[in-house]
Amino acid sequence: MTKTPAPRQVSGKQWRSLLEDPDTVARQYPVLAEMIGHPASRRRVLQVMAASIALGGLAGCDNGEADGKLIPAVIAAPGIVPGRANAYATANVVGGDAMGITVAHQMGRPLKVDGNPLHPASLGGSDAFAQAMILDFYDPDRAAGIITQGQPSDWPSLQRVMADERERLVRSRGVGLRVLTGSVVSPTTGRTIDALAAAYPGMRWHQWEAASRDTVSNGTALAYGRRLDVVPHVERASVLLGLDSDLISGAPGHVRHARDFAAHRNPTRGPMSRVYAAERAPTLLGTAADHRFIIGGAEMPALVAWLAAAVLRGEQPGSAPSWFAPLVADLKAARGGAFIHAGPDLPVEAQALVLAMNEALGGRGRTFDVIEPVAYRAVDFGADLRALTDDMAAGRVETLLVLDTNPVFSAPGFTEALARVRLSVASGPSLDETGDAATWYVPGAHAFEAWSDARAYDGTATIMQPQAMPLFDGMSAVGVLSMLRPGFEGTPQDSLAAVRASWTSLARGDAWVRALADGVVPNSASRPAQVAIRPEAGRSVIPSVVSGEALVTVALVTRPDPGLFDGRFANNPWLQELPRPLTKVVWDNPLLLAPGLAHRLGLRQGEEVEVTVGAASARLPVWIAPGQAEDVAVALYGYGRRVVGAVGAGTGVDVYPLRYAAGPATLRRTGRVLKVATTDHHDVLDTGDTSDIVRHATLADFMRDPALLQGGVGSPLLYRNPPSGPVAWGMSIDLNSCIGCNACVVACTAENNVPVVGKTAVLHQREMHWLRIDRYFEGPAEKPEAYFQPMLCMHCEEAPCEVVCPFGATVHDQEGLNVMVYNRCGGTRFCSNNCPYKVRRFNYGPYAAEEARPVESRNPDVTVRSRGVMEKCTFCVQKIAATRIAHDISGVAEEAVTACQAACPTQAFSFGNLNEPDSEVVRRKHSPLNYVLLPEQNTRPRVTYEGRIRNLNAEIPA
Amino acid sequence: MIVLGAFESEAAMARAVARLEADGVHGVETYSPTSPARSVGRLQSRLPLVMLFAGLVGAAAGLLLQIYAVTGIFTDSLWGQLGGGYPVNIGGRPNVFWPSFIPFGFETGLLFAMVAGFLGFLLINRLPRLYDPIDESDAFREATRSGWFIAIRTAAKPNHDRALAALQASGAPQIEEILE
Amino acid sequence: MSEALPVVLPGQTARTMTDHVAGVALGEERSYLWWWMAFLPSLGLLGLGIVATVWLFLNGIQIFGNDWPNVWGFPIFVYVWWIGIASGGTFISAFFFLTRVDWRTSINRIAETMTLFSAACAGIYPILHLGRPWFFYWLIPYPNTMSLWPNFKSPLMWDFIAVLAYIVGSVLFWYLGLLPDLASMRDRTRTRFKQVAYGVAALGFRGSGTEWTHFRAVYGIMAAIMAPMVCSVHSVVGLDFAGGNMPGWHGTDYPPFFVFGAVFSGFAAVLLLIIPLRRFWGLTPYITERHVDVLCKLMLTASLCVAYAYMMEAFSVFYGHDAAEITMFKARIGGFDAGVYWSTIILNCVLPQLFWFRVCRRWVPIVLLVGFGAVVGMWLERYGIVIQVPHKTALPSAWGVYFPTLWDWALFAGTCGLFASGFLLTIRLVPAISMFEMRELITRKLAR
Amino acid sequence: MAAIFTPAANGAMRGALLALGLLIAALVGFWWLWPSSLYMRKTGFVIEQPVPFSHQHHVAGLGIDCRFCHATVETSADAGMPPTYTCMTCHSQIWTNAKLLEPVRLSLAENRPIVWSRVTNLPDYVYFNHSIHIAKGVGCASCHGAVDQMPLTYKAVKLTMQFCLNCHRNPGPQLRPKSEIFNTSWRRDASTPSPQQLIAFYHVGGRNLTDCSICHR
Repeated sequence: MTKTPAPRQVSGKQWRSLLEDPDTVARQYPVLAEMIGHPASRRRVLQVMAASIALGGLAGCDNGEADGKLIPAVIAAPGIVPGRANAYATANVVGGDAMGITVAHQMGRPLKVDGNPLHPASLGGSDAFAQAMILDFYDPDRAAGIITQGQPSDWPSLQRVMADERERLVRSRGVGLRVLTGSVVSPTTGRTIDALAAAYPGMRWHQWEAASRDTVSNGTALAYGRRLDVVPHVERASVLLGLDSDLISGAPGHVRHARDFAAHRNPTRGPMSRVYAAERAPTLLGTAADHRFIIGGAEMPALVAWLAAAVLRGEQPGSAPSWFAPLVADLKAARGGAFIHAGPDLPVEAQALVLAMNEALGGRGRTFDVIEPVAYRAVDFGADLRALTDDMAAGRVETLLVLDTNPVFSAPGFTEALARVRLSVASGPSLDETGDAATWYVPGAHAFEAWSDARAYDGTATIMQPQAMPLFDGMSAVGVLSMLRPGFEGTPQDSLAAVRASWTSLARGDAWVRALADGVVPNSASRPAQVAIRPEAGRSVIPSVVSGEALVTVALVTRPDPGLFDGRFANNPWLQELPRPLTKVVWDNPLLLAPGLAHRLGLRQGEEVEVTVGAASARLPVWIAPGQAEDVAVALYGYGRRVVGAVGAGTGVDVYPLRYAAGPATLRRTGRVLKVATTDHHDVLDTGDTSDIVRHATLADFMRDPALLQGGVGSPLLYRNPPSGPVAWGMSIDLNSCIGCNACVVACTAENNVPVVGKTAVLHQREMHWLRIDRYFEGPAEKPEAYFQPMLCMHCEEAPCEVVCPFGATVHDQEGLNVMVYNRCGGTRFCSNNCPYKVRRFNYGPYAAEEARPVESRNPDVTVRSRGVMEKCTFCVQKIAATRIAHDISGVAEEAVTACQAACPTQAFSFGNLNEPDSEVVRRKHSPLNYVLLPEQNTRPRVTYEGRIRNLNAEIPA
Repeated sequence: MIVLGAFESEAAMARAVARLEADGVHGVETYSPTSPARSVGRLQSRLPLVMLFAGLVGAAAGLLLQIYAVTGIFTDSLWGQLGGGYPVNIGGRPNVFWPSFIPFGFETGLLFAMVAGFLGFLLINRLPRLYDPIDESDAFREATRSGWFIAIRTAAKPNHDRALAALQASGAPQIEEILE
Repeated sequence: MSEALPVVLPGQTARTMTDHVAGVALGEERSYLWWWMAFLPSLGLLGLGIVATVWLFLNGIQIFGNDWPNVWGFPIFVYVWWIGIASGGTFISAFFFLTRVDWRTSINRIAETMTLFSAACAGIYPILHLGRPWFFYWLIPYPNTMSLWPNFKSPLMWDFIAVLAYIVGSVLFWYLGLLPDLASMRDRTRTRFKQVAYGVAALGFRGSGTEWTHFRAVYGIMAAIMAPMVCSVHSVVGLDFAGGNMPGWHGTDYPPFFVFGAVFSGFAAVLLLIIPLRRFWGLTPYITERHVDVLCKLMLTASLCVAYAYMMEAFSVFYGHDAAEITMFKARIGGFDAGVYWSTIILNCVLPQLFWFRVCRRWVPIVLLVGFGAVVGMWLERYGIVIQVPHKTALPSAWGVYFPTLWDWALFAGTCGLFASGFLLTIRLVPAISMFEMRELITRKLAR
Repeated sequence: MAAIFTPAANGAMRGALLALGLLIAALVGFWWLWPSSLYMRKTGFVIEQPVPFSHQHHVAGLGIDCRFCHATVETSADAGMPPTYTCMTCHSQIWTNAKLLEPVRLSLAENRPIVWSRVTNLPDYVYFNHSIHIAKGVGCASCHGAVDQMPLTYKAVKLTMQFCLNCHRNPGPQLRPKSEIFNTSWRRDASTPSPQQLIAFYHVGGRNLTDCSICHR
């Protein structure tokens, strides 16, 4: 056993999961009886009985379908060439945050979403929600049709009701009419609602967003006198402080901020920024920060007050922690380049203090700007809805129109108020709680099915062009609103006409077509607002939060679920099965507790607790989240939806009631243990003494010895036969830029038809993601450092998996790809055993065949794997083949962009031809931070990593 | 025609065989429940050689098959069906990776030897021969349990009589004649 | 001191032996109650195995407990366990034929028959564990319309030809050794049907001088071939694991380590079979205390070899300083299923030390206990190798746990049923002891 | 009692063994050769189509080029089937009342596509690209046979993997000059450039064409 010179010990042990005692593993793991085979549904059993045992074996490789059909068009659609893809720009609006995207089409079907490089909120990057739009569009559960009182109805009867409703409204001049929408960032929709308000003076327009950022917008109102939007320029921030900040995970424009944030995280590519984070529970910014301080639930207001005192008035508070003074000194030293970002969980007064501090640190115009709100009508969503529910409860509302929002599920007290409304019409892409409770449900158009427009976080406008005819004849928002307009004759208003009307500036020449093609209306970004900070902003006092006295009470923090947002994506299988960035939990929303707190309460992973806040209570399993404050419990809302499609039914627990109850939360054990599915398997994972899996060092050490992280490539080999093709594909992953946002995981699943397996199979440890983001902790469980490492097939030149496959189903091609030939695979699975990185996944069951998605939503360029076949990352071989063929036909340069590289907001992945000396991937592979994972396995992988560097502040004690 | 002599013990049979060989009688065959101490006429079985040869052929066939599979000689074979394989880069190992070809060749060698041994045994003894004229004698039923017999097969009548006489001279207790 | 125990009890002659042994096979025993009490339950288990196989074909291997990273679960480690028992049987019938020991003669056929049916069970598993079992024939190297050949560099390809050659070899070796006995049965039985049946099976063997000469030569060479074949087959099964680079598997000690384990479980299995058989069919005069005594000593030797192998495995882990292997080994001996490792050590290394004492070798309950312990011990050792080692691989993010499902157990029970029913049926229809070799032993060696 | 078996038993036993041997040989032979049989590869017999289109008439008779109907053969992986509109360019003028062309007229009138049956088909896991083959000098006839002699279209070549591999291993002899790609009756003769010249002209090679990732993904 020859051993390469072990890389020097970097630092302490790395560990991954906190399940100490073995019997929890046995209990947590499904009991033997329940695992009796695959619980075949009745339909499946009937289907199987009919099918004879596959005699395919006799026919050898099949001779192609006997009954294959060729169906040409009647009249060929212009521009559509079968087999070639074309892309159209549009935008993805989630909770009032718009991001420009391009959608790739094949044969007229939208198949793949990617960021729009020309759009300021994307610059080519994307997030998990944008990547998963495809399955929301093709969701078979959207086929609800017009529904009234739970019974299917039809268009004429809806027209009759609408007709006499219009007369009533014209007579009463709109008294009693209320329109409730989500956050409207679309000028066209806003103008249409205003036109309706003009026709009916009595009408009121309300807006409701469950994951609203009211505290932030109210903070700007308190600080500047009126509601404004703050636009951070993170690329100019040399010192950044995040307070419970979701700057790179959920804030408007978080994809762009992630790109700017990562631009200064790699010391080999420019001066390194320094990032501090003070937070009660782990966030993506906190994990990527150089210094991360855990602040108790009650201490956060005090911290903000101390900071304001120190920054604005130079006072040095007595009882501040040891790291406080160096932090303030660093902020002041970086005047003009310092920026503080506060997340939406901080109270309004804290937001105002932070704005004042940013102004005091000279950031205005440099590290951030203040602009007029991009929303058509910026409101305080909570207050706006309370006003509506009060009107409804008092019976002042006759007619209610609800568009693209789900208050029955996510708003307090709305269901009771809705009962007192005479006629309510709800419209949305899929039937949800509100659509079910309303008297009428009208299927709404998905973002791909109607014309609209949207303004991004910095005001840049995008014309949203439809990608396909409505699949389930959904109506656009403009169309639904037009049904109530006095002059309505029977056909809903065409959304295209409405959008063109509101963008008359684009009428000249090809401006309209140019705006559609680029996905950006030229120079539509908002100018900075000329408004000064009010002096009393710096003097606002944060009301002290009543801290839990008894041991068992904790401060409950409710946050949107990283996968389901506010619950609208509950029926999206890709997002349901996406391992959450830090907990790696799927299909569930357990209550997150700190290790110390869980230990004191004697709670173990997966045990059920009853959380009561005021009158509301909920029972949900516990999950231990290292690095969380001791007196804080985090509940993720968005789960527990009652009216949802087959995928989302029965997943998770609804915690919205807890969100709106006041007071501290009390936990009580119920004694039951629930099974929480996670892709981070149940075992105490200690990587032994060396930590060369994720190599990291401090900037000071790195400056002193740049070859600190490199380590060997493996011992010399007896047989060395590297691939000799004209092109050599390779990849370098920068661990400094990876923030663990999972956009690449969904992109890979979408591009390569990777099946979703469901909660039971994940509990059996049979998830199928080709690309997984491994998360390692280092240090004590209470305050660990966390590291992310994307793990995909390394395409080793000395591939241990190829040698052992008896069928010869996985071989190396001469361009360096480890090719997995699915049709030759017999399923011995020795290749997965022999892969040291364990990146091969096996179809234990017919997962692709049993997936709840139509065949049209699959990528036709990639084989859909049957049961019993191994699959793995192929470096997007279909894209490589396309560029190879283009090169061979017309001499175009042979460059391919993998799905993960295209989706990554921070360009952590760089993929390219190693024979091209000046390509980005070769430059990164020659960086001093470059290292090979598991060199002692001697596999010569084509994927290498750049080690993580932390820019530590010398004064702060470790 | 067959002359069949039954003996009580192996020693008696062995003495009779020696005397018959001394008299130069041909077509002598012994039948015994266990393998006799000395075979008639010092017969040396050539089957081990056959097995050795088959084993070597098998091993060679195994090795050549594996080389044929990865080098693709006869690629454009006339009949199209016999096309060999083609070079494939597996784990960076060379195509004709002889260390990994040894186990397959070794096993095919052993397999061919075993099969050749069994089939050779059947062919040399002209088995399966369910019926043989010698079965007609009832006493012969003891040959596979505890009887010791000598049988002299002759084609022509005179030889038959001379064989009968020689057998009586050798002191066989019971003698039978089988004339098909 | 062991010469005191006779190989064949005095007073037995070739004739009495032939009549008794042939009689058992011809149904002349007083009662076959125990045989039916054993045969019917094993048919039941076989039925359960068939149900499990059909359900497996319909649903794929998701019904098993395999997951990621434990992609090989029950099917592979039970396959190794079965081929281990088979190799032990061949070891006795082929290896000890070459060493001309006298005690081998009476237990040779029982060992050969055990080999046949355990090899059959072992042969089924590599097909059933495949993801797409209907493409199993792609492993056969034949020129096809795709010009595709199997990958001969893969240990599983060696495994395919090794098990195929082993099964064909065992069948031929067993059947050749059976021909003379079938001839005796043909001539001894009176009922017409049995005469025709045994007659056809005996292929007309009459015991002529030339036939015996060729038989002696071929049987000797076949035994000489089967001895290295059994070692190579089980080494190739060991290479299934050692051929890869999984920390904990890729050690050069695995091939011999597997052969030691196979021999150990083979001797134990033969012991477990001959002790009840000699009592129920009154074969004590031919399978005497001497045989049990010798087999116990052989088990003791094999146990010491296996103990050496475990020691070497533990030593090479810590000597090698490979962090992943040390973590894996610590988890094996201290993890949540460390009971498997320690029970393996006790059953395979500690318990057989009882056989140092003659009184233990003579006391049947102790022998049965240690024998059964050895078989179960080897089952657990294979579980440890195939399932516990992949728990902790080189990369910590790929660590996992494994739990067998009911269908794993059902298929395992099915193969036990197949073995038991096959073995019982064969020793009922075919003489359990090879009569012609016993005759030779009695008449020539013991001069009775 | 007489011998157990009659003399005839020997012949019967040997016959039985021979029969068993032949049966096994027949089974293995069938299983081995069936996948490459013409019937199983659907080669050489006509497949039912909604309209009995005759290539012979249109290509040999009228001299219409392949690309008139299969328009995207040079630009995309899929050769493309003619939309009803292409057929109706002529058939709106001639044979306007032929009963045979009823489905074509109906398709244009009711805007319902014609559902043709696939004749030359590859399994789904094979990604064949027409454009690269046309660009590298492989003629239509090499794989589709002499289409211009076909009154009713049938699959002319078995298209087993071996057929593709024999060409991918040694492309030279199969290539044809640029002008003859769409000429279905072209034969290689003395004046044809040598395989080496053609390979140089088309820049074939420099890439191992027997990699699995060339056709499978």
